[in-house]
Amino acid sequence: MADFDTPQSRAEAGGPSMDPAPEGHPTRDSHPPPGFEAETTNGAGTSSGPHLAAVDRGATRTEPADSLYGFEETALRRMLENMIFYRRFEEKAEEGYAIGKIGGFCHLHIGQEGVAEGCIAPLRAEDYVITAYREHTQALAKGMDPGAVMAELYGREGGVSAGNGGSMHLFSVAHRFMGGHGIVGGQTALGTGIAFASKYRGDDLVTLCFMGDAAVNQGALYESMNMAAIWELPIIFVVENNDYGMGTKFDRVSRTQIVERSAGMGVPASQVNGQDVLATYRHFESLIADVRAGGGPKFVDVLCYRFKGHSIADPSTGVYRTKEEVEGKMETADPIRLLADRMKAAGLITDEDVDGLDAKAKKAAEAAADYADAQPLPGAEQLYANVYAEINEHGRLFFDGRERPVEGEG
Amino acid sequence: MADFDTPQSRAEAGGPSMDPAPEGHPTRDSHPPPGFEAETTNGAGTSSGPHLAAVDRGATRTEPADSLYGFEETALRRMLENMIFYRRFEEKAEEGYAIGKIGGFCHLHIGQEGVAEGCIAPLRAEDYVITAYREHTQALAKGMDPGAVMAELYGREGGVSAGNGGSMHLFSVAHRFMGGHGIVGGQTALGTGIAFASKYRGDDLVTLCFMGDAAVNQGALYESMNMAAIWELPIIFVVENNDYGMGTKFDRVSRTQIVERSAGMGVPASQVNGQDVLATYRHFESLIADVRAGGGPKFVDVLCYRFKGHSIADPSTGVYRTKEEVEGKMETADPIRLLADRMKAAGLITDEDVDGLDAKAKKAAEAAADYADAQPLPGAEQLYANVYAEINEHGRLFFDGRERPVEGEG
Amino acid sequence: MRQITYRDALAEAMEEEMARDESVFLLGEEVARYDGAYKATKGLSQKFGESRVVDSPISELGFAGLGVGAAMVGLRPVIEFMTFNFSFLALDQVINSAAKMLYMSGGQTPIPIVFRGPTGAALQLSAQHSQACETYYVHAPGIKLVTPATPADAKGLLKAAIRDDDPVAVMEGELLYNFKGEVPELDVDHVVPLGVADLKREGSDVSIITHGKMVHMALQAAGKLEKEGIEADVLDLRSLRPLDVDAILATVAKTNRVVYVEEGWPYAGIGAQVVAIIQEEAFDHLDAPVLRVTQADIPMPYAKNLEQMAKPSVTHVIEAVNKVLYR
Amino acid sequence: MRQITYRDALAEAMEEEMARDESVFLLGEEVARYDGAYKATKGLSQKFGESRVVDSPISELGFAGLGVGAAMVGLRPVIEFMTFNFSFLALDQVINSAAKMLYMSGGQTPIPIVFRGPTGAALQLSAQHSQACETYYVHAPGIKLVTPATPADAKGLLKAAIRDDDPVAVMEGELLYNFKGEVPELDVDHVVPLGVADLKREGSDVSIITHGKMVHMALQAAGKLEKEGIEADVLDLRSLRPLDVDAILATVAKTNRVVYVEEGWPYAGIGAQVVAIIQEEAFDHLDAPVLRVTQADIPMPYAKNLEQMAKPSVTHVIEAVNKVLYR
Ligand SMILES: Cc1ncc(C[n+]2csc(CCOP(=O)(O)OP(=O)(O)O)c2C)c(N)n1
Ligand SMILES: Cc1ncc(C[n+]2csc(CCOP(=O)(O)OP(=O)(O)O)c2C)c(N)n1
Ligand SMILES: [Mg+2]
Ligand SMILES: [Mg+2]
Repeated sequence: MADFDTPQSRAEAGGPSMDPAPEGHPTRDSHPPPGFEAETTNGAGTSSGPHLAAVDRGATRTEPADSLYGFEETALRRMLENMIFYRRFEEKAEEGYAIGKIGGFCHLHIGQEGVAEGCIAPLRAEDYVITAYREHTQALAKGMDPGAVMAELYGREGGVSAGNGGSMHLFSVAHRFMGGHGIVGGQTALGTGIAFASKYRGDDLVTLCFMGDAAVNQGALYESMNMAAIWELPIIFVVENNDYGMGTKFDRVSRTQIVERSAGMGVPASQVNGQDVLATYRHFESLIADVRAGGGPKFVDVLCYRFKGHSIADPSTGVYRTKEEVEGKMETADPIRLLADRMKAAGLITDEDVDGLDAKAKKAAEAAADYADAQPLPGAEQLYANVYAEINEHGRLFFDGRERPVEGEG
Repeated sequence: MADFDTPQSRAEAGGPSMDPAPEGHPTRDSHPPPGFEAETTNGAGTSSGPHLAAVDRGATRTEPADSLYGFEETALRRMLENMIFYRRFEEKAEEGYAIGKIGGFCHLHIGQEGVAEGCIAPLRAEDYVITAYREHTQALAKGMDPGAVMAELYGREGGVSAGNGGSMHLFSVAHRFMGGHGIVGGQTALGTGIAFASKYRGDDLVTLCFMGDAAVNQGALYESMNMAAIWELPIIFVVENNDYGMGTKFDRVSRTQIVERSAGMGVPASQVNGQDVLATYRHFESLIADVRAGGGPKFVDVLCYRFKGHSIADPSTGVYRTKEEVEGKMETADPIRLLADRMKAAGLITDEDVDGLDAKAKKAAEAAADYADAQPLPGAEQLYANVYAEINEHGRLFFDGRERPVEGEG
Repeated sequence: MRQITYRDALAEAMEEEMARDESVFLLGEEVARYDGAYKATKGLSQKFGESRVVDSPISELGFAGLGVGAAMVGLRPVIEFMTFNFSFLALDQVINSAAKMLYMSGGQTPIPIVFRGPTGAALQLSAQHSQACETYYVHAPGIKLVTPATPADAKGLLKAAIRDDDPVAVMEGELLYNFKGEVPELDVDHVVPLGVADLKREGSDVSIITHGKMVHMALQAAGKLEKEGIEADVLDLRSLRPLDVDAILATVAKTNRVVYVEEGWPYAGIGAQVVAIIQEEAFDHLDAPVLRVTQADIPMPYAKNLEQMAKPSVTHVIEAVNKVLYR
Repeated sequence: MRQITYRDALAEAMEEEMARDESVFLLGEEVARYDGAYKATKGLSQKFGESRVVDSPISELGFAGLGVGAAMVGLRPVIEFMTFNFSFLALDQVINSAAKMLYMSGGQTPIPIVFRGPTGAALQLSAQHSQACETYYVHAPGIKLVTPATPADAKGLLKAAIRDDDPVAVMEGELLYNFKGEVPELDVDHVVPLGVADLKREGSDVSIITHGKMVHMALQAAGKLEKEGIEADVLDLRSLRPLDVDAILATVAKTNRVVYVEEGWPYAGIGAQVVAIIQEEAFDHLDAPVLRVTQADIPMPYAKNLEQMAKPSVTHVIEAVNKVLYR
């Protein structure tokens, strides 16, 4: 069977020479790894006393560790195929970064593929997704073209954000993928606004708003959850809880568990093992249905693990976590392997099938990179093109005293 | 017995003609009054499941409605005397505002006197208090000179903030009264920093950080509580919960009760009836001892009620609450009357005694106003005096091109 | 023409635009049941209901961000900051989301949002409630900023701002809300385009350029100067971004002497930018340095006398004019 | 003299000041165990322990406010913003608390705090991570601001900032951290006072005035111009508030022609203020308008080529110099 663990050495290839990213970190951290090896731990509701009603105990589900959760073979295969592709796509991005085709910050989901697949697959195409800067796989899961996503990482004309955004700012309004935002926690208020619009218009769309575990320490989240609660907005706040914000383990910056964080605002909370894509899918399937039916906002602690460094330029281990911890996780909690193993156990797939999917994924990732590389750099006329949606008839909008290239001048 | 209900008409006298405060409000609000007529409801802890440990159940106390909570007569008399003085002092401020001696925004505690007295009296002189802009009585309770406080409201030289701050920014570092802050919620982070300094230095001081109920919707509070929790800072976050933020009843901007708001951060919560100064005193006495002994941060929902408008220029009733509600509260929940009645019932005081205290209070309030009025306006040399603590030897610090009056030039 | 207050002019603008376009909604503290802290949204919640006029919690960062999110998907939010002083809490969403997102997304997410409320000092509100906030909004490309000084401009510019496809800050003045002035009848679609300055008064000796509530002070100063035989052009910029540079250059070419008056602080203020433009683009027209009149470069004090000294005054303007005239 | 990196110079400054004064502590994201995202606090948590070098949650508003609170009672916090881009979230505490409190309290609460971290663009970090933040900090009185361009200034200015009794923002450059330069030996108490500009290069034809990392670009441009026979004064302001106006006026008096170079946006930028001062106080010395070179007035694009075009460049500086020389 294909090896889904990218070697660490490649991860540490680093970026271009004038790299703005942090240097390596000395080793003196030894916190225990997060305890989510247990299968699905969803439904661990929070809150209490006066607001038991707010706790979403309905989401509790107990399935055996090897359950296929009632999925049909084609669905299982599609999820497996998608996750393998996400992995290979991001490995391609790593390569692109190593050879200087991709610049700036570039954050990978490798190890966390189950989250995007499990959370987003149950959505309708018209539903909204908004995320932080670690969002390649969410963009792909929402149906965005891999070539166009890669072209964005390359900063090329055919990129999803026309090359203006880069890895951290993938956008495709056509796919209802509302970015790619770089200020930790900022997207929680934006997502709340998108959900507000759904309520305002009376449509039945759902907004998934992703954030990292470290983002729960931003005040913006509490203001957002409170507004979502009082106005009963159709939004799910999804914490992609990989237990670390850069080099800081969550228990160093919190006295509570993530899943407890929404209690004060009365937003029902639940927890799920994001390394188990099937559990995650089922969990979100029911939450999404609930929200779509007018059930109001939810908050989900999706336990997961990042196999790589914070960004491509960072080593995957360091003072904040040991090599053993990471290797242990890669061994026991790889979302791709977990699904493949279950499908094999159920006789639905063979090692050869997996290799076949993998070969296909590699090819598709290659194709995305080739597409990206074949795209030209953006033209100079783009420099001033999208600063304003409306250039007013009167008055000056730009004050740099430079000549502005216009369309066609390139 | 003296009448502690200031007539509404006086409250609505309004400010100077170019008054920046809001106009009157139409009437179409009819929410029920907050249900805290029941005596002490403290100890109604929050949180749950994984964090039961964080709930401060130790503070629970059940006393009969007419209990004197074991206080000695002199202590009871002092509290009564203080609260009567706060009331008369603020009525003087109202007068000062009506005749244009006080300007800007001026927010009264009338009706809420039990909070300052009950929370602050148990503190040591060296402990810190920091508050929002509605803080006259807290300043007085912390021992600040009434004349100097009134002079600040008047914007005079002898004012506690030298006339620079006004009603919203009373400061006296000597009394460990750290302001008077005007940005809703901003003081929660500042208070956390003061408590951080206590921990850093290893002293055993406690910081009381007051805020209004509407301030719990500011993200700053959650960031602050989280830091207080992880670093176990000696701070008590005190919500002076009068159920309204300007014209907005709390249940319109929250799905939960105040007392639930700290659960997500693991800060133990409790609730107390702030109209009952004795219950409040005992509650804070034990919390303060706990915090001083290293017990970490606390969060307290102090239920209270404001008898006046949001600021002096606002009417006391309007679209957001009925005249009946306010009158009912004045009848049943006046902290001064509640204490006086208990003391009378216990035979500790007569109506004549109360009248005597009241006459004394009126005289003292008068004296404060006289002192303030006798103070000169600040000298012109003060204009540029406290912008910087250090005027650097080199370079320009002020860019207005104006001449700066220096000390003595006035 | 009928005379109405600045406050009512704002309310009319919002009412008309809400009637015209269902995607327009209002959000802010006390805007619905309380009719706004300064009553600029008076009657609107009754007319349009509380789903279109929404009372928010005191969560500036959150509700500004919510507005930007709603704008991302095509709504046209009008966000009221009770005053812009409180919007420092929201500045991340204003700059990092509203101003930059259209660009970051390669043009996919226009943000047609309005942030409105009073800027600058009223009377004795002390340092935290008395700040002119223009610089913080205008520095970043991607935002537009207007500062109506009269009821007619309050209505016309707010309407233009709501219709504009970009984030527009509309900075009003607490002390202007009661100010009355002529505003076209209700059956006229009175829109004042962004980027057009208004020459409030003509004179050939000196140009007083200004914006916002300082327009009235400039006019007062010009009136006094007239008695001394000095005729001033008074140019109200009205819109700071887009900025009517042509109008600025025209008045400079005419008078060759300029004073800029603003209520905010000097360092990197609006005046600094206007001076930089003038000296660069009308260098040979200047007969004297451009002088700036601003508030004292200090946090605003509370005491009545100190506040008065700290604020720019007619006397300051006249002194500056005398200086540029070398009198 | 020994050569060390800008990064190590910062670390030395903090180490020395922490050793000297127990009330100095460091607080920010990743400053302790991770040694800082850019390693400016390398080794300090090991040396001083995690009670004096404190890893914070990602709560910019909260920890900036916490720092101000600690300063109110006499500690001397050094707050690291991982970059100043994130400090928009904290701006309320910077402006409304740190800058104004001493004044509001009538002089009772000096706030001896330092906010430090990188400002401006690095390489391809896109719009939200590439903003020069000087204007937002310098506009408000009550704050001071320095922008070291060299290792020696990084050390000397940071030390001065820590010792200063007021809030001081120290804005560094992501692309400067690896930059090496001479710094006096460890046994020298190397402090660079606030408010003193540094004339980096002398020439009598034109003055290039600048600050922060643009100093290096200005020097490069001056080198090229020299080959064409043009001699430039290059003045590094180093400190933007207090500002060394004397040094500015001196170079203007010498060359009569000025270009201001900054990496931020033009509208109400630092250059605008410097231009306003020059034209007001050295009007008769100017033989040409002062020109400003800034980044393009747009959010920073990601694409390598676009980013390059957007940033100010040596070519832009030379063009501007040629213009003020009417060549
Ligand atoms: C407001 C803000 N502060 C700091 C940063 C720098 N930063 C970028 S990612 C990050 C860690 C975030 O961790 P987490 O939320 O757990 O997401 P993850 O990277 O693990 O997916 C930090 C501190 C930022 N982008 N925005
Ligand atoms: C950040 C901010 N937003 C808005 C305001 C305007 N404002 C002043 S007081 C107030 C209501 C606060 O209510 P609460 O916290 O309950 O305190 P109370 O006035 O009842 O004591 C508002 C909205 C402000 N000062 N700061
Ligand atoms: Mg994380
Ligand atoms: Mg209240």
